[in-house]
This record gives sequence, structure tokens and C-alpha cells, in this order.
Amino acid sequence: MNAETLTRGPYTPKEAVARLRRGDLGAWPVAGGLVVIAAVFGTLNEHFLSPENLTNLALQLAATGTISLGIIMVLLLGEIDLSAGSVSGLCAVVMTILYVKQSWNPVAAIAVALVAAGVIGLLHGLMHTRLHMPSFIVTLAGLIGWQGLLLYLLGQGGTINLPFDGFVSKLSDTWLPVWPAWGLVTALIAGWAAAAVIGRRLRRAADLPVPPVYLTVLRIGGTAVLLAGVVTVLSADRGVPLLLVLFGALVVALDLVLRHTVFGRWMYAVGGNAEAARRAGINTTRIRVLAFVLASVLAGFGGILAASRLSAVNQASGGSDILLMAVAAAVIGGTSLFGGRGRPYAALLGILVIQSITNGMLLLNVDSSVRFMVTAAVLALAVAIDSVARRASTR
Amino acid sequence: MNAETLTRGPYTPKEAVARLRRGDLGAWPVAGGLVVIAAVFGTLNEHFLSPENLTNLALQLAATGTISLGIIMVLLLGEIDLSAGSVSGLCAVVMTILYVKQSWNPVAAIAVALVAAGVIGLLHGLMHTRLHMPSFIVTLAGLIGWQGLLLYLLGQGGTINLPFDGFVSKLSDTWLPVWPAWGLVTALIAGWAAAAVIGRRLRRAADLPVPPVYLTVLRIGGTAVLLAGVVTVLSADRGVPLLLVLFGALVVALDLVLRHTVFGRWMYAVGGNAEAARRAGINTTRIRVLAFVLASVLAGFGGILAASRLSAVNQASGGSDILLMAVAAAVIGGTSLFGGRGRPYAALLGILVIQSITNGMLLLNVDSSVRFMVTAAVLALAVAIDSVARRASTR
Amino acid sequence: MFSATGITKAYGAVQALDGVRLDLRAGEVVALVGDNGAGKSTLVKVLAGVITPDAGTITVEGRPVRIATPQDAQALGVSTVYQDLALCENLDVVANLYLGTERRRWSVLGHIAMERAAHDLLTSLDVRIRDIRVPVAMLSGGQRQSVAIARALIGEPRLVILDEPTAALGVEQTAQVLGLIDRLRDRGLAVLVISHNLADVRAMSDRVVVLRLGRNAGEFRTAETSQEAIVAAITGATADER
Amino acid sequence: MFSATGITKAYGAVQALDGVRLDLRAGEVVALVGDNGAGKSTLVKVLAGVITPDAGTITVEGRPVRIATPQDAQALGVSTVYQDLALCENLDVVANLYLGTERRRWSVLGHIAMERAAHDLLTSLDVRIRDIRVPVAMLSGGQRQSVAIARALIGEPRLVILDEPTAALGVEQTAQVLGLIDRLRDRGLAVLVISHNLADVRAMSDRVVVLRLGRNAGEFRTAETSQEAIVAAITGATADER
Amino acid sequence: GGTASGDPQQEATIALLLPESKTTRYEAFDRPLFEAKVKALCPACKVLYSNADQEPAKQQQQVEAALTQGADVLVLDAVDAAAVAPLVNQAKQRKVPVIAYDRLISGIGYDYYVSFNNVRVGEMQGQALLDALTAKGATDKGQIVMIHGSPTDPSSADYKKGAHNVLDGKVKIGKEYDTPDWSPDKAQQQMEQAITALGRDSVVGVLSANDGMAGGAIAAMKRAGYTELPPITGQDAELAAVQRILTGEQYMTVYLDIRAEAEKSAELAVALTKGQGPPAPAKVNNGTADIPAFLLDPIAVTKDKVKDTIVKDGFYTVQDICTAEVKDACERAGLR
Ligand SMILES: Nc1ncnc2c1ncn2[C@@H]1O[C@H](COP(=O)(O)OP(=O)(O)OP(=O)(O)O)[C@@H](O)[C@H]1O
Ligand SMILES: Nc1ncnc2c1ncn2[C@@H]1O[C@H](COP(=O)(O)OP(=O)(O)OP(=O)(O)O)[C@@H](O)[C@H]1O
Ligand SMILES: O[C@@H]1[C@@H](O)[C@H](O)OC[C@H]1O
Ligand SMILES: [Mg+2]
Ligand SMILES: [Mg+2]
Repeated sequence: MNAETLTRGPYTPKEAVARLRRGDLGAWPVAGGLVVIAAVFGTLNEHFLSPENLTNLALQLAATGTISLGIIMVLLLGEIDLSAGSVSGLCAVVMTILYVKQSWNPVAAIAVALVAAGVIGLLHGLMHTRLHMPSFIVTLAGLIGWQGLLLYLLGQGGTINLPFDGFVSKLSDTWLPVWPAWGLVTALIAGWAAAAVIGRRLRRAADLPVPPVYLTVLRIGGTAVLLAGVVTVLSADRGVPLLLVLFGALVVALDLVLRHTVFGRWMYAVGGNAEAARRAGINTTRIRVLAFVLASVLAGFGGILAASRLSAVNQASGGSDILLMAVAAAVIGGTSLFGGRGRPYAALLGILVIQSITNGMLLLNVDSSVRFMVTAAVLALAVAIDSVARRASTR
Repeated sequence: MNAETLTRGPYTPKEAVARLRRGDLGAWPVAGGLVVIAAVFGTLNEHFLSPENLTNLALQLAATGTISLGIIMVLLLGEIDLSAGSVSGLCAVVMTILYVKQSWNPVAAIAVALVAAGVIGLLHGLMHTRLHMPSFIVTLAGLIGWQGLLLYLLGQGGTINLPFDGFVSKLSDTWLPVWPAWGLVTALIAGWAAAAVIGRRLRRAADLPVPPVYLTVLRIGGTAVLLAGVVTVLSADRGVPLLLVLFGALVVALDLVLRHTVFGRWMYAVGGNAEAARRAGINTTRIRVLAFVLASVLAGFGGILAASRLSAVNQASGGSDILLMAVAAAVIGGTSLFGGRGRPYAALLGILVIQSITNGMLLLNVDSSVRFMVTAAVLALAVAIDSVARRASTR
Repeated sequence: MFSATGITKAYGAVQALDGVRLDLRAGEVVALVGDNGAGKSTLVKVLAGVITPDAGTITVEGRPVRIATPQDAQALGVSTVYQDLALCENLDVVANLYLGTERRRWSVLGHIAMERAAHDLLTSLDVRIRDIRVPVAMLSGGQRQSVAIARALIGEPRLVILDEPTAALGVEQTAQVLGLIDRLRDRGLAVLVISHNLADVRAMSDRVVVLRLGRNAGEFRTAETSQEAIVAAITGATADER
Repeated sequence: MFSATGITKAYGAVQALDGVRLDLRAGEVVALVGDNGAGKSTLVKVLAGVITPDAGTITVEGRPVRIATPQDAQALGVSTVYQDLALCENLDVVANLYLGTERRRWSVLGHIAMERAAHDLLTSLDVRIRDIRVPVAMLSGGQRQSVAIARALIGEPRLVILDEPTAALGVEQTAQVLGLIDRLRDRGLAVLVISHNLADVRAMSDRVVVLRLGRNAGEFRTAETSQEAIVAAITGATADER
Repeated sequence: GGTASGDPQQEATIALLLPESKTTRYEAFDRPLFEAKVKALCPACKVLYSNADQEPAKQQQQVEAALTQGADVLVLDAVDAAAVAPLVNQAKQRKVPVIAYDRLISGIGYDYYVSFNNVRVGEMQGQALLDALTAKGATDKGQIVMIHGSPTDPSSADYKKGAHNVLDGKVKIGKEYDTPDWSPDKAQQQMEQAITALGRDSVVGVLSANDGMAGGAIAAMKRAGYTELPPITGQDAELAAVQRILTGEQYMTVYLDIRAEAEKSAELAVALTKGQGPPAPAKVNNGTADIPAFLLDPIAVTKDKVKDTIVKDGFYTVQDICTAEVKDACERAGLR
């Protein structure tokens, strides 16, 4: 009898519905919001759903999306990183100065810039954990101070152009040809399927319940169809952009790390109940510091991607509303500001929502005042769908 | 024996020390940070501590301080209001259009603008409570959308000046003469002392422990000395600015409301444990909505004060880092971002810290890049003092 | 007096309650017992308006009522001590005791009246808290539970529900609570107590209702039943409905 | 084996512990009893490295040790079930059971091994949880307590501390835990149990230590002492030190 | 404080208040040029410098701080040229003379106005674009995209107005954007979307309000696969933009002879501290009063003019400009 109550029964379709009703909706409502956005803009402007525009969208979301991934790392702990924008700009400027002004090898320049970002994150983390300062204040000081350093480093010159045909600019102007793109997708899906089969074997061997085949097939198959669609559409224009592949790889890698490593488990634990984690013998200080380092490094990498896209850095790098959009992407994707809940896919979904709205609005011919108002309304609408659906399902 | 263990013994000096060691430091560490700031800037620039500059400081902190008070209302619930800046700008623009363009009576214009702010807050509150949208997203949409409406209302014209000698501008150019200022301080202190005496009588009558006389005397006396100092210094320049009196009155009023009314009690309850509050029969929806309304109205009033100071509104009204500074002021003053902890005095202390730094930095003759870096360093230092002191006392 | 029938509540795949019925009468103490996860607390939350059941009806004195919110329950005179206590840790003891039922005049809090009354109430329950103006976060487990129990006695309840009220209490305090339950019955209130301590159950209750896996699994007059019979119903060894 | 002397801890004006001494020996079950707020949980937290005492020394097998963090305590083989359970509600049962002691290879989690072992461990404790992959937030009070107890058995502890382990447990589960404590003693571990249930205390413990208002208030060999004597020490009616 | 008599060695304090730090000109050129000139004319004089980060309220605080520190003259480049009137009023009440630097302060009278005209800048951009299109005969072959500055920056409304003055009715405007924060990233995204919406081949020219945004637009066009970039305008004569002009990626920038502006203002400021008031060649009506004005003309710099303007004025040296990538282009433009 015990064995029976302890066992998770196989998922029946009925149970799947029940899970849905329990509020375990995962990404579906946000995806619904995306569909609405696509429908609205697709109707208003014939170009919105064109391969060309979807390619633009893919390019536009990578940099802020990467920054958002870093934000998720600290949000998981219930902390905040307001400095992400400034750090992204600073890191891009450091890279550019080394690469363009000092004529370093671009890879070395990128590496050093990322290390610098890591050191910044370390500093934030230590101030937060050792001096017990609220992360809001530490990173607010970072927001102001690193921006100051950026201006100082740019100094007299202001804008620095990155050579259009140089390594860094090419990052955002490289396109996977059709066959490599399909190869990548096939490898991904095959790898996942293999992992699923092996996992099922092992679970069965351990006498643990396994989810029904149809569910696994549905999930992997669905993803395969989605990815195939993406590749088909993007190949109709210039091809799958390397930038998207990089961002996607980061999302997948971070998701694996968070779900399958001890570090990831401890991140969720510290975010869920820091005191319980501490009592369990987890070095919560180290986890926190690591999260801030990760956040800064990802912000820095996002900044480099942005510089690559623009082929330049300037005083405005990392400024404006980049930070807010990165945080918003995380939140829209379902990351809690209170810690312990969220996944890297949130950054992907959230940034898709945000950039789709921005992208779509720019296709329309409206005054900036109207554009702001409509952007706000669509944003609110997309998230309201999510919230209402989630709520309705948990009543 | 029970009676004995239930009774709070009178505070002995030893216990006061114990309280301090327990971390019940109240505002002292932040005040320490302020002293450091004053010392640093006082040394670097002879004008920093001049009556004229301190008068400027008093004028400079009122508007953002008022917005910060509103932010505290939502932070107490563990929520956030990102729209405060935009709403403050919008409200100022609405007021100005009615007053200048439509030639309304200024008081009516202010009233209508505040009502508009209230309606905005109501909208935010309803979206948050009825549609269950995260407040971060609701007010992010507000941040963008209300800014759009502001631009739309300002239209082609851009800046609208407020008449120098008009009612609104006069708000920030009215100075209490010496005697009314002293009268106000005397009335405040006398009122407080009377309340303290009556409170002690009533407690004794109810057979409840009363704090020792010396402590009450010390507290009231200390405040009296402080206020007297402020009045003396400010009277050495143009007098006590009405703006400061307004802001101070708001702080005191909100503090009384939060500590002594049912509404205030419920705010803290909802912020501390919303589910417990709900189970206790508190209408948490109403409390939340009210908090958002209060936040928007205070933001709107802050915006009007800012417009009064500048004698103008323009496209940048309520923009830039006003929002961030208002939140930072609340956090520096000890308000928790997780809800349930904080007092209106936080806004006063926090904005004092922030504006002292800004004000002091502006007296120094340095490039923006350096200014940003030093600002960040001083901010971090001031808060580190607070955090380290608090921590040392709770070990 | 209070009567619930057909109460059903599922959390996703878990059927926490499945057609449960429960009758409560004035001047009677009913003990609700059952295994961990049997659905006892869920049933309490339904009666207290904290959650909405998927199905089921509640009647009070024969008239069907809607208990959709905790306010509804309070209006019907239901006063509840939750298993998870549901205190605001940032508020002090007095504030927690009077939460939602603050003494006030024109919405201005009557601090002194509340502190005085809180003091007396806690003393009468033999609760030892050294300073009732410290946040509840600073209290020991048993002290918190005492506060939660005292909360339920404020106001004029008709039905008092106690979900494992003595789990964390000391010997004396437990005795006080058992005595208190007796006094509530004598005042003609309906009392529903959840407990795993069968000795206590037998000492205080008039009737025992057993839940098992979300279903009714027996009901006994305490005086006429052996402890073994109750245990058998709880563990499912027998399932005799009386 | 474990020996603490002069342990003192004040929270502001409240002297939670005042020069307490406690000796724990391998193969012996010690019950720590005392009124609510007597300082029992505070003492547990000191032994577990959760809080640092203001004064006092701890020795293990005669050698003084420093227990400044929970890691220090774990390294000494101390395994603790806290009164407030200290679970991560956002994590599932398996994750909570293995928190801090995850099975891994190159820091990659051994999901299947942990799930299998968790399953077996919970079954052996007679715990009934319908799906061990749901977040702990979805469990009933007793189910959570069972998870917390099971947690303490993972690894190779030398001293197991249980702060009111059976407060929320059902009849069968309580019996299991009492049996478990016996088995731990038989395996030669030191066990410290806090409980308000004097019947249980008498049934399981070899020695009873009484705290009162943060001070030692008596120590008894269980077998040689009457329940009344213990109650008297708890309530302060007498204070005979043995 | 207070203005004083004609002693050349007297100490005086001159406050220089600049509007923002996100474009290079202010801290890289205006400030040092101004300070150097003041030092030269009056070694004992002190310059108080502040930068308002594009915030009117901060500028207000800075004016107050300057007055607190006993400034004898204010040289004020307004963040919001309409909203600073009350500040000028404050200064006047203290008998501190005011020079409006770069932007015409409206709503009140004061001592001098030294500037380029913002609306004129917009007109020059528009005219240059129009000329380029006419030269290619492309005015009716397609549409232009207009990328304006920040909607919250009052001066961007002036540029916008100037450009429309020239272009309206002469070319078809396909898309028009205000760019929050003058952000080059956003300009890039706007350009990408404009290209998508209008079609690559129908975009014949781009009016960008400054060089940073022009950079973003150029990146967008290059990535969109233009073989020949349509003409695109700019402003500020940023080094990067001058290089782009030489390589032909950007059509023009508006170059402001900052040296002339800064030095003229420094001269006037020093004169004012001595109680002198040199006559001005022009008067500008700001709606309230006629302000004595020194008006400098903005200069439209295209590839062929780089040598005779920017380089000749020493704004940048040939070495600054002619880095490895632009060497060839420099040769062709006669820069060496
Ligand atoms: N974090 C804290 N801050 C302040 N005071 C505390 C804190 N924790 C405990 N105390 C106080 O210390 C005293 C002892 O608490 P402790 O939790 O050790 O009691 P206990 O013996 O475990 O009681 P119980 O049987 O109710 O669990 C109590 O008076 C309590 O109010
Ligand atoms: N919020 C929730 N979400 C999902 N499942 C829940 C939730 N609350 C309770 N459950 C499940 O419902 C069942 C009944 O829980 P309930 O708390 O009513 O048990 P109980 O009888 O009070 O047990 P205990 O004696 O342990 O307190 C359990 O299986 C539990 O896992
Ligand atoms: O020159 C421009 C300036 O006037 C504006 O305010 O900011 C952007 C600059 O390019
Ligand atoms: Mg329960
Ligand atoms: Mg305890």
C-alpha cells in the first residue's frame, strides 16, 4: 500500500488535464500571448510574419535575451541586478578598446572583457554577502558607477566603430547555411531522444514509474516540429543567424545546469528558503556570489553581442531601457521576483514577447507617444492572458 | 508569575544597550552614513554646509521624497510601482495644461490632476488584484504608457512654463518667516509631549508598563533640538521653505496613519503574510488597491512639487532616474523590498542621503564620468556603514 | 448546527476530499482524526472559507450558506486555528491577536485596550511570553501556537475549529487548552478539534469523525468506543460506519 | 561523547539560554523537556551550528570543537530535525531529502538513484505521499514533518537531534518514529529528542534533561523517575538536580 | 559674488553649465576649450563646471549650487531652453549676468546668446539630404526614413522642425521615428523595421538627427545587404562619423565650430566679470526680449569638405582620422 501511494502513476491524458487545471500550465499561456501578438501585428502589417522580419526579430532578441538570462540567475535567489545594463556596456567598451584601439586578437579581447565582467560580479557578490548590503543598493551603485567608468574609458573619442568585417561584427552577420542548420536541429532532437530513451530504461531498471511514451514523444516531436519550422522560415531569408544559435545554446546550457547539477539545485534551494539551505550545509555565500558573477558575465556577453550587432560602442551602450526590458523578459517568462521559481526558457519566451511588440510597433506608422501607449497596452494584454489563464486553472 | 513574564519591564539603560545589540538600531546607522557624507563634502567644499546650500538641499529633496513615500506604500506590500516617475510627470502635465492652457483655478487644476493620478493607481491596483498580474508588469506598462500619454498631451509644444508668480510656482518659493517657523516647531513638540503624557497616564490606568520617563524625555527633547537646529539654519538663509513643511507634514501624517489606524495595521499584515491577513478576514484586495492609489497620488503630488520647483513641465518631466532614486531612498531608509517592513521616515532619511550625495557632487568641479563613479562609491559607502553596523549588532 | 455534505476537493491528481460529510452541533466537541494527508486540514479550510471546494454544500441551521471567503465564515461565527498557525511574523503578539478584529474608534486603533485585553487573555491561558510587543517571529514554536489559539477566542464565535492545537504546547498549556475546550462546549459553542493524540481525543470529545484518503471512514460516540476501534478506522483495518 | 557546558544565548533582553550544560553519549537517547520558551530549540540550534552562542564550550570525545556553521556540525556527524522543519517549499520531496548531500557524479545530480532511495526510505518510515515529485508546499503538515525526519537519516550521523519530531504525525507514523529512535540507539548513535509528550518521553528515552527559563532544571534517569517528578521540574514546583 | 570693476587680475568665478554627458562634444570640447580661453584671458579666474546629464531638475540644482558658490557669471547651456527661465530670473535677482550658450533661452531677458541655431541644424540636414537626392535624381524614386532624437529631449523637436521645413512636400517620407534616449541600438532596430516595412529598394535616403544614430542606421542597412548605401545625415562630427563620411558610408554630418563658440563665450564671460559689455553683431528675439547675439553658422560637412573644415580648425588631426581602415579613403579625400 505504501509503495502504491508513493509511486507516481503514469500520466494519463486525464491527469494531463488535471495538471493543467492545477495551474501547471508551464509556458502555454505566455505562448498564447505570443500568438495574440503575432495575430495582431500580422493583421496590421503584412511584413510582420515575413521571413525577413522574423530574421530581424531573431537578431534583435539575442543581446537583451542574454542579459535577461543573467538577470534570471539573481532573480532565482530573490535578489536583483540593476547594474546589468551598465556592465553590458562597460564590457563591450573594454572589449572594443582592446580589440580596436590596442589591436588585440578579438577572442582575447572578448575573454578579457568577460573576465572583467566576472570581477565586477564578484565585487557585487562580495559586497552583498560580506557587507550584507541589499543587492538593490549594491547594483544601483554599480549601475551608476560602471556607467561612469564607461564614459571615462570612452573619453574624448566617444563612439568607437568595430570593423564591419572583423570577427566581432561577423558574430552577428554569420548565417548557418541550410544543411548545417538542419544538422544542428537533428543532432539536438536525436540527443534529446536518446537521453529520454536511456532515462526511461534506467528508471524502469530502478523500478521507478516512467511517463507514458506518448507524452515523451509528443514533447520531443513538438519541439522538433517547432525547430524545423524556425529553420525553414529563417532559411527562406538569410539563414539561421549565428547570434540566435549562440543565445539558444546559452538557454539550453543554463537550463541543463540548473536542472541537473548540484549548483542549480542549490540555487533553487537558496532562492526558496535561504535559511533552510544554510542549515542543510550549503555554502549560501558561495552560491550567491556565483550568481552575481554569472549575472555580470552574461550581461557582459550580451553587451558584446549588442556591440557586434551595432558594429560600434558609444556612450549609450548598455543604457536606455535595456535593463528594464531584461528584467521584464524574465518576469514575463514566469520568473518570480521573490526567488526560487523560474527557468532560463523564461528569458527566451519573455524576450520574444517584448521584442515582438517592439518590432511590430516599429512596422506601423505611428507617433512615438501613441507607440508608447500601444506598447504598454499590448504588453499588459499579453501578460494578462497569462495571468488570467493561470489563475482560472488554479481556482 | 505569568503576569510577571507577560509584562514588558521598563527600559533600563542596560536594556537600551541590549536593544541596540539586538539590531534594533532604528535610524542610527543611516544617520551615521549621513554624518560621513556631510563630513566628506563639508571638507571638500566650504559651501556644502552653508545655510544657503542646506536650504537648496531642503528644496531639492521634497519632490522625489514625496514620490518615495508613495513607493513605500507599495513596497510595504512586497509589490513595486515602476510607474511612479511617469505618473508624476503626467500628473504635473495635466495640472499645467488645466492651469496654464485652460486657465483653471490652480487649486482646482491640482485637485483634478491628483484625482487623475488616483484613477491611474486604481487601474494599476485592479489589474494587479483582479487580473492577478504581477505588479512589476502592470506598472512597467504604466511606466511606458503614461509616458506616452504625457508626450501626447504635451504634443508639439513641448515645454510649458508655469508663471513665476503664480500659485503653483509660489509653492516652492514661499518661506516661513522666523516666528511662524518657531511656532510650528513648538506646536509639534508640545503636541507630541502632551500625547506622551496622556499615553503614560492611560497605560498606567490600564495597569500596563510604561517606558521610563528619561527615555521619553530624551526622544522628544532630541527631536526638539534637531528641529530647532533645522529652523535656525534655514532661517539664516531665506527661511523654512514651505516645500519642506509640506513634505514633512506628509511624512508625519503617513507615519501616524500607518501606526495608529486599522488601514496601516492591515498594510503591514498584508505585507508580512498576505495569506494570514486574508484568513483573518481582511479584504486584502481593497488594501492592495488602496496602496496603489496612494502610491500614484503621492507620485502625482511629487510631480506637481517638481513642476513648481522648475516652474515648468516638459517631455522629460518624471523621467530619467527619478523612479530609481525614489525606490533607492525607500530602501536606504530601511524599507524591505519583500514587504511588511518600513516606515515613512525611511523616505525622509533615504532621500536625505541621496540628495546630499547629489548635491555635494554637484558642488565639485569634475567630469560626469568621475562624478558618476564617486557618486556610486559614496552611496555604497553610506549604505555599507548601515549594513555593517546592523549586522555587527545582531551577531 | 453546521452541516457539510458531499465536500469534494482535488489538487490536480490528488483527491484531497471526496464527498465528505460532517455535522457539528452546538455544545458538542467533535474530534476529526485521520492519517497524515487524510484531508483533515483541507476540510477545515473549506469550512473556514479559505479554499472553495469543487463540490459540496454547507448548511447552517438547515439553511444552505455560501462560504466563499474567510469573511463569509467569520460572519457565520466560525473561528479557526490553522495547523500552519497563519500569523503575521512581522507583527507583534497584540497585533496578531486582534488582526481583522481590531478595537478601534473611527478606525484609530485602541492600542491600550487591546494590549490590556491581550495580556489578560494570555494570562488566562497560562501562556508565557516575556514581551508581548515583540514580533511573533521572535517567539518559540509553542508560544506561537498559544497566540494562534488565543486569536480564535476573540470575538463571539459560534463554531471554533482547532487544527492540531496542542501539537507544540507544553504540558501545562495543553491542559489549559483541554480545559478551554470544555468551557467552550459548556458555553454552548460547537467545537471541532483535529488531533493525532488519541488519549486527548478520548478525554475531550463527544464524537469522533474519521477521515481516510479523503473519504469518511467512520464516526463514533467517544464514550462508547474503544481506542482500538478508532485506530482501526484510521488505518483502514476496518471501516465500520456507525 | 558530545558535551556542551555553559551555553549562554541572549536575544536582546530575553535570556534564551543561561549557562546550560548537556551531555550526550553514544547509544543513549536523551529527552530534552521544558516549558514553551524554555530554550530547547535554541539549544538545538547551538548544537547544530545554526546560531552562535554568546558563551559556552562544546567538546566531542573530550576535545573542544568549534561549531560556527551548520557545515561544522555536519562534519562532526550531527544531523538535526528542526521544529520549524526548515524545508525548501519550492523543491520536491526528493530534492529536500538530499539537500546538501546530493548524490552526484562530477556535480551532475543522480536523479534516479536519489528518487529510488527516497522512495525506499519513506516507505520504511510508513510515510504516505502520493507523488514525491511535487513541491513540498503541496504536502500536509504531517507529510512535511515526515520528510524532515527522513532527511536526518541520510548520511552517516553520529548524533541525531529531533526537535518535536512527532508533533504533527499520525498514530502509525509516530509509532514508526519511536521505533526508529530505538533502532538509532541500537546502532550506537547518540540521540537527543525534544518532546512535550511525557508518555512518549518515558517510553523512548534513557535520560531526561529539563530546561526551565533557559537554565538546567533537573536531570533524571527515565527508568528511575516518576512522571510527576519530571512535571514538577518542568513547572518549577521543585528543582532537584540529580 | 557680485560684479566688480576692471582690475584684470581680480579673481572672478565663472560658472559653465552644460546639458549632458552622453555626447562627446561637451566634455571633450566645449569644457576644455572654454576653460583654456578663460585661463588665457584671466589667469586668476575660476571656472565652475557642471553637467546636467540631460535632466532639467538637475540643472536647476546646479545653477543653485553655482550661485551658492558665488558665481559672477553664468554660461548656461540649457537642457530645456524654455524651462530655465526661472533660473535665469534667480540669477538676475542676484545681479549675476547670464550668457545663453548654444541654446536660446526663452521667456526672459538676459545678457548674451552665443550659438548655432538648432532649427537651422535640422534645416541643413534636410537640405543636404535633399541635395544628395536631387543630384541622384532620386527624389521621386522612393521614400526617405527619418530618425529623430529622443522624444523627451526638447532640442530634438527643433531639429525635427528644421528638417521638415525643408523636406516636406519635396520627398516622400516613408517612416519617421522618435528614438528614445538617442539610442543607436534603437535607431538600428528602427531602420531594420523601416526597411522591412518599406522594402529595401524603396528607401532612397535617411535623415538621422545625429551621428550615433546614423551609425545604427548604417549598420542596419549594411546588414540588410545594400550594395550602395543611400545618403544618410548626421550631426556632431563624431570621429567615427567623419571616418564614415570619408569611406562613403555616411553622407554628411553637421559640424559645429565648437572652438569658436566656446572661445567667444569665454571672452564675453570674462568681459562681464569686469563689468564690460561688448556690443553684439545681432539681436535675437526670444519671444520676450531682444537678446544680443553672436550667431555662428553650423557647417554641413560632406566628404569633400572635411579637409577645409574639421581638419583646418584642428577639431581632429589627420592622424586622429586616418586610422588603418580609412587610410585609402583619406588619400582620396586629400588628407595626409
Ligand atoms: N530569533 C529569536 N529572536 C528573539 N527571541 C527569540 C528568538 N528565538 C527564540 N527566542 C526567544 O528565546 C526563548 C526560547 O525560545 P526556544 O525556541 O528555544 O523555546 P523552546 O524551549 O523551544 O519552546 P517550545 O517548546 O515552545 O518550542 C523564547 O522566549 C523566545 O521568545
Ligand atoms: N495546496 C495544496 N496543493 C496540492 N496538494 C495539497 C495542498 N494542500 C494539501 N494537499 C494534499 O491534499 C492531501 C490532504 O492534505 P491535508 O493537509 O488536508 O491533510 P491532513 O489530513 O491535514 O494531514 P496532516 O495530519 O498531515 O495534517 C494531501 O495529500 C496533500 O498532499
Ligand atoms: O547634438 C545633439 C544634442 O543637441 C542633443 O541634445 O543630444 C544628442 C546630440 O547628438
Ligand atoms: Mg493537517
Ligand atoms: Mg522549540
